[in-house]
Amino acid sequence: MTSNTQETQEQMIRVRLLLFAVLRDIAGSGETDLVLRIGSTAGDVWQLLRERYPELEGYGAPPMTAINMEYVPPDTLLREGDELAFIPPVSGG
Amino acid sequence: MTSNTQETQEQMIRVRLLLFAVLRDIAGSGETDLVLRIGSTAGDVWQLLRERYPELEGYGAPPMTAINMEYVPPDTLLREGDELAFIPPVSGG
Amino acid sequence: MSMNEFLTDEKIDTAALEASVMRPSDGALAIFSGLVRNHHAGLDVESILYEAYRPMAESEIGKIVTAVGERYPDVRIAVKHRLGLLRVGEASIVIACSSPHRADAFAACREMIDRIKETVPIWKKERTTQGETWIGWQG
Amino acid sequence: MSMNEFLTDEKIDTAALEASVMRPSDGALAIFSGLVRNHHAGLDVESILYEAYRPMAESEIGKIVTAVGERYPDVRIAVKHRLGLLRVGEASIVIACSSPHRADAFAACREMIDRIKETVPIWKKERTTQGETWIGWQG
Repeated sequence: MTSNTQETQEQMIRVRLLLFAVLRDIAGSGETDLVLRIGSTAGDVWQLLRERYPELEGYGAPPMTAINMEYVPPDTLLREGDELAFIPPVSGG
Repeated sequence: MTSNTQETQEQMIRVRLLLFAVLRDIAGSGETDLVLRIGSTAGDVWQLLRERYPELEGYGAPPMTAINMEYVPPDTLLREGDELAFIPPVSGG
Repeated sequence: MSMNEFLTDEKIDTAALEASVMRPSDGALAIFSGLVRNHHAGLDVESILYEAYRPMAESEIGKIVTAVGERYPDVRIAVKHRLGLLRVGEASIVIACSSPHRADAFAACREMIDRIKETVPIWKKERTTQGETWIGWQG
Repeated sequence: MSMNEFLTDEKIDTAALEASVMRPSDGALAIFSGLVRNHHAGLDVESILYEAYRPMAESEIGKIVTAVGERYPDVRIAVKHRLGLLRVGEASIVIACSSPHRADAFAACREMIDRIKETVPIWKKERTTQGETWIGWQG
């Protein structure tokens, strides 16, 4: 969730993380700006969340994942400026 | 459609015939009181109608038939006081 | 059977039908409206006159409500069929089915309209640019 | 995609949805309303809070409208999903499908709600007599 200040800016990307519903309640915040190593995937961010929030420990696999409002597989590479969202099981309708 | 005045009342039954939609338009009237021989069936009345109204000649079999507001087979015997209706193909809904 | 439970000569009040079926335990409400179309069999339709064998139509619709209600015991069903002269776009029938779950509400609503079209003694006479015709009669 | 095409914070105006889909060529109008139920999983529900990832929910509903519309090209489809706090009996979603024929209107309406429940990022938090719970999360 934090940048590694030892690395240069060129090796890093900025990503906006959105959390909704139960995930936002667990994280305490719905929007977070992340600085990540180039090569990070959506799944990597999910692992960071799991490490930080014990309530998520039971969830090895991420819930549905969206980048820039499109569903993607969790191993999708993140790019500079992406909007990443983890989508808990939906219950609309 | 008319009573046979040669026979006694005991051998006759009175039936009310109802015609709807296209059948009423063909017959010119929606309600007719019939006096029929005991033993007459709904199908017999249909044959009387066919003989009277050439527009019905193509229809050997009667349309759906109701006696006292219940669908019945055309060979159902009529009884004194019955309400008989021929039901052209329905088109409600 | 009331004589005016299912038939009406007035514009159908869909909101009243909905209100008559909705219970706090319902999670789904399916509504079907049959509308007068502006075309049929290649002709332009101007209006439709609906006529019924009224007491029998009430009775037949009541039987269908009972039969469909027995197949879907969680569904509450209301239906109104309008009679008289209807213009294009007006509703000839409205069926409201409420249920705790949507599958039953949809299924019951669909069965209602399918059965009503099969057996209820109601007829329509179409007025088109080519004249008037009773629908369904092949004479 | 408009930001408020499919989502609303207000009571859903079913009549407006109906009017937006009905054409003179339509003979059938199928409406589905999802309602807040007073019970779920054995608990008494007092209210439901609906929340969405709004721009994505607009986009996902739009995709579903397009996909279902392609499967049923004669059907015109409108949908509104309400967000915020809803009481028992209020509609969380209304879907209107009009068509020349009823089979397509029913099928499209059913597919719309089924797909919306699968993929659109909207969540509900139930307030029951036992407290509040986000639905669908097994944590």
